[in-house]
Amino acid sequence: MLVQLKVNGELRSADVPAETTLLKLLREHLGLTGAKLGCDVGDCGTCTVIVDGESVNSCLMLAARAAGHDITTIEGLANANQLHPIQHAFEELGALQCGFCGPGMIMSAKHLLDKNTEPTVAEIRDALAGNLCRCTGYTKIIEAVVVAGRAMSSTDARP
Amino acid sequence: MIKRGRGMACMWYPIGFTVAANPSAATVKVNTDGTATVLTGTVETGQGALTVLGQIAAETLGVATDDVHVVSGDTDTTPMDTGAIASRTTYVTGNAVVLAAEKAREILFEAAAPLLGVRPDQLEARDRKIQVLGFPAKYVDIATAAKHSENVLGCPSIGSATYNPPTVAMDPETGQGKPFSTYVYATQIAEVEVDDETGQVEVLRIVAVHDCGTPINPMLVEGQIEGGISMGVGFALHEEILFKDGAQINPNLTNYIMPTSLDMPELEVELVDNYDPTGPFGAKGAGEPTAVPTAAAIMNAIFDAVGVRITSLPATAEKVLGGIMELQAS
Amino acid sequence: MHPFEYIVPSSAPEAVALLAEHGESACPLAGGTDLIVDLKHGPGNINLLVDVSALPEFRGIDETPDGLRIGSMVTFGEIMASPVCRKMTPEIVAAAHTVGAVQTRNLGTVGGNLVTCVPSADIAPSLMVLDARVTVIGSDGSREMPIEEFFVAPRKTSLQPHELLESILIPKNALGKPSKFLKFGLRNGQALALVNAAGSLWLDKDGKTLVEPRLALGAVAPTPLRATKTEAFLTGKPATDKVLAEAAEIAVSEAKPIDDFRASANYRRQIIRTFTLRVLKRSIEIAREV
Amino acid sequence: MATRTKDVQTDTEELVTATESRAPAKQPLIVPADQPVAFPLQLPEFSARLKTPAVGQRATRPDGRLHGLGQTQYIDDITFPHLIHAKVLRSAHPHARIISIDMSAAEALPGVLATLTGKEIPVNSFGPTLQDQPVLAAEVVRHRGDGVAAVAALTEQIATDALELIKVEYEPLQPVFDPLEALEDDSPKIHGGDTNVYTSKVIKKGDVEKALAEADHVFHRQFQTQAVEHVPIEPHASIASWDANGRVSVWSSLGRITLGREDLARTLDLPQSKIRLIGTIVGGNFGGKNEITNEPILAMLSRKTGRPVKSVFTRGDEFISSTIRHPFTMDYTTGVMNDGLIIARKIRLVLDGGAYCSWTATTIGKGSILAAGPYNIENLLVEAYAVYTNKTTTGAMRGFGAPQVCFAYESQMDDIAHKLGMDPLEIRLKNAFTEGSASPTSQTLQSVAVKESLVQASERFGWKEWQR
Repeated sequence: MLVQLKVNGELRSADVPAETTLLKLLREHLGLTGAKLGCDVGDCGTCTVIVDGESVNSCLMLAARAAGHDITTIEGLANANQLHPIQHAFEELGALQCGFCGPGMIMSAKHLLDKNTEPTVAEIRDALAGNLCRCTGYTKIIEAVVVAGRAMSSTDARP
Repeated sequence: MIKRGRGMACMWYPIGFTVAANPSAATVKVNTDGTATVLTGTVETGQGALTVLGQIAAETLGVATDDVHVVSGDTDTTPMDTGAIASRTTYVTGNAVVLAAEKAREILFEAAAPLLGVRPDQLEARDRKIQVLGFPAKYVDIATAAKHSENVLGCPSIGSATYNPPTVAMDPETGQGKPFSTYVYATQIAEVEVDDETGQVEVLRIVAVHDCGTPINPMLVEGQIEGGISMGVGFALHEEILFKDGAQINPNLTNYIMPTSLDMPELEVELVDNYDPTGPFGAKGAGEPTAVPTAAAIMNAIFDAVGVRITSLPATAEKVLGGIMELQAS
Repeated sequence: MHPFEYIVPSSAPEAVALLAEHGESACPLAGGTDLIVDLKHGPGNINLLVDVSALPEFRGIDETPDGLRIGSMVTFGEIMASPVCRKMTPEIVAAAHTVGAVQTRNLGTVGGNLVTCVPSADIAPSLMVLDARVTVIGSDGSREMPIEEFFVAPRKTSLQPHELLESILIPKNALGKPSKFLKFGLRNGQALALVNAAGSLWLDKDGKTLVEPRLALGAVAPTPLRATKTEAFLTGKPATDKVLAEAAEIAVSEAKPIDDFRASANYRRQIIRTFTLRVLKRSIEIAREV
Repeated sequence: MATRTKDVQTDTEELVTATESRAPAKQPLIVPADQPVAFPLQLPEFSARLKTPAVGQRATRPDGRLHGLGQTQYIDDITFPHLIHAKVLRSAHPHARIISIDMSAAEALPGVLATLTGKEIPVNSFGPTLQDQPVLAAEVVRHRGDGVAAVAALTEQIATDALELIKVEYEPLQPVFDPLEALEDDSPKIHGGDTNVYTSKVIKKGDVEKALAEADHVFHRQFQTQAVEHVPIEPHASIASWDANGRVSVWSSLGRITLGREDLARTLDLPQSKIRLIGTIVGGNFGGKNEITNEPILAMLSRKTGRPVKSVFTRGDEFISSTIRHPFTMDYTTGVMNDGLIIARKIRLVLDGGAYCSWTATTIGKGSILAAGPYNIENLLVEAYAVYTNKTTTGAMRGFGAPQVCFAYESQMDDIAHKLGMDPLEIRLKNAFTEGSASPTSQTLQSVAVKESLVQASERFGWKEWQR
């Protein structure tokens, strides 16, 4: 079936079988390999993308359902001028080690910070609980989300 | 009722493999603009090998981390390496990188010495320059020396070396010998809360103080420690592959319970000031030992909180409550 | 996944008709957090997915003259964000918060959780203690029932093959009722329930007599369990430690927990005892605060 | 956590302050649809990377930016024209003889391009110490994770479907799951011979029996640890492509490519020059990705089909057919004087090795050497045995036996302190190694920092002031 959707602001379409997940569509048909396959059942969160402003496990969502919706993937965060503040903070604070959880983790962080740039540590932990990381103990990730939130709020405050 | 307790555990851990093959080789090439390329057969598995090896090469050559590019992980181009295993990369591959970079630097010194009118052994590499020891104003840029060596003297500034830690085989009867070149040490202290009506253990915080010799990159060492502790927390409280008739019954991340962000305590990480003369710039290693004392510290904290000595891991809530009820009964 | 077709019907009656037409080879798709996983590992006997998740009849959180109506396709994330739910049914919000993680809560729906009908369905107990009723629609029109009648057996509801869960109603008189939900899982994040417990009650004007006490337990019986014997015992009794302790024992006797790799039945019974006490005590505290 | 965040002065904070003062126009965070770019054109330079001397700097990672942008290429992100997919059928039994394998129905499935069984692999064994593990089991399966046959097909789904069409006839053999039972004389011998013990280690120093007899107190306890999985978030993945010159290129999530190439050369019976092994950024290893798994299988399937072949472990494969941590059964007997001085320690370790040796030699070595803890103990006896069982193969995992023995020696340390009424910190300081201490193998230790770490951690924690 033909699936048309908006990915990172671009209108994209692909002819895929109905059983294709959004993750498979992104990775195998649209060449967007940022979202990863880690467990394929919604446990690890490394496939996290944002659909119409809400984070979802793209391994659990059919591509067909995403048709007509607005998808943001990790590839859509940086712009021509700069890294997204979350990417900037994650890199600077060494929040990613092997990096495999990174794209999903950053999308979950974005989902949180887009709604609240000054979350408490407890809120950050809650927001990231769907993204498993085996390398970092989540410590530097949480620090990076705090720092990114500060950067985002001051960005938002600009005239 | 919620009961609070604290527990400590210390440990020691060796760097690299026992007597078995443990070598690493490295090649360091200085480019004609003074930057450098390192070839290593190890693999970046998230531990930060590319960064640390780059910093070690940069230090030896007197340049900045950003001046060094590290090429890894291709048997067609990179030299032998025992691999990203056994907390050996910083120490073993790092020593190989130092030796290789020193050879490349030696070529630069040979080229620079006549330009500066001194002997090569009167030179040092610092701040992207080859300068005369004690006379930093007298120098040539590394780029100049590299170009001169390569283009005029016909000698590319490339060094290659292998390092294999010196060990003494263990006696098969008594185990006596020198199985490892060096060891690291650490202490972790855990503070927990135990719900004495459910047996649930909440780890509130862990203080971790580790020795890794010189931290080549303190941020990466902290990352190793924090990640190791998370594995230790899982090992202590939740993680267990269960078998029935030889078949795993929980081979998925729904039922194999590893820590999420909500399950990790607050971590306070410090490094011991230490220096190992046998390591690259005094460094030893950091990967594995970070996961070693966590479970023991948590078990001692549970004992301190409710008097239950856990003798088999993991300390599930059911096991802890069982211990509490046994104590109450006796 | 094995091949199937995917249809988005434009109305609930159309969805019902499609399901009736295709019988067992068709399956309604809600949030998909369980179904897609099942399809990935299943035998390939589903040929048609009818996506009901966006049907307007199944959406929305609305205050009606009868109470609070929650559309079956409302996601857990929407429950948590709903000012009405946060104000009137905070323990349903609390229960929604314990489901999976943010991403699964943004996909998963209240109706999907109930229809999947696993004993550990997190949202069930907090609905049951507020006397929730469910409306289902099918080829023969719609019917309504108390939520506990909806659960028949593990993974089996009272839905006919052509029927769909339309909405859940929290009756007006249960809104604002003092209540508490607690989940016991093996870890804090993304936990599956080992035991779920929810309680609700009013206190009489005397400040101690229990009125309309409710207790529901999850993951301790073949379906989410309304502890009716415990409720009957508590009704009209004073809220004393002794009464509550006795109630906890009755709750334990009502539950039928199993031994499995997650925990023993005996341990589950201890948690039921503790959690029954805790949800009742907390409900009483809340009742005294108001 | 929160306090530490405040302590870290970051370039980000400088950036924020700087941008505030300059107040540039607000930048859109998402690239407009008409300006797709793959990466930012103005890249931040983090100052620590630019400083000399390089050692000691909190330098950011060169791979970190690509991780954050989602641009790091892990194996599963790599694709090739005509790439096909392989799946491996796992054993239906924990212990059985394979009577026959019938691949005909699988081969007949449309979309299946090639199949493979163990008999077709040139040298069907591997392992870092003992080469006791088959690439695909050909005669006997020894645990449920053993592969018995493989299929390459146009899609993963077809390959998965084809596995169900493979008919394997087994003759079940008596299994043994408990390592202590496996030690018994009458237990089934998993690899033949007269014992399931495949590696052992002894460390002996002083006279442990005499010292135990002289000790004021003797403590004994048995400790046990469980099997755990590495859980790299990236499952094992590899691609093999056999070219027209007879040279095979393998992309793999392996952490040790030099020795991996040796394993490939051996199993495929090829000179090393004919093999190129490429290790990309690995999405988590922790010891679990230090052995070849499907690489020789993919190479053979690529040779058969002339196409690049990929396989990615499912999460289930990751658990059952990669290695796991050794469960230990540990008996600790420790002799202590009234003042808390430990004079003797006798330790027996039994390692549940699972079906194959893998990295057990290293695990038993480190486990034994470290077993007594970082303490000066004059009289010591450590005896360790690794024993085969019909369960998942145990191998390298972060700490190689050290987390297991540390759990035992440090738990017992607190038992001793409790009994003697000593502070846990004091008893450790009393017995801990110092510079120049002799290790259990009589190695003179240098750059020792046990006491330093104990004191520093206690101060940071507030051990002395701590109140319940």
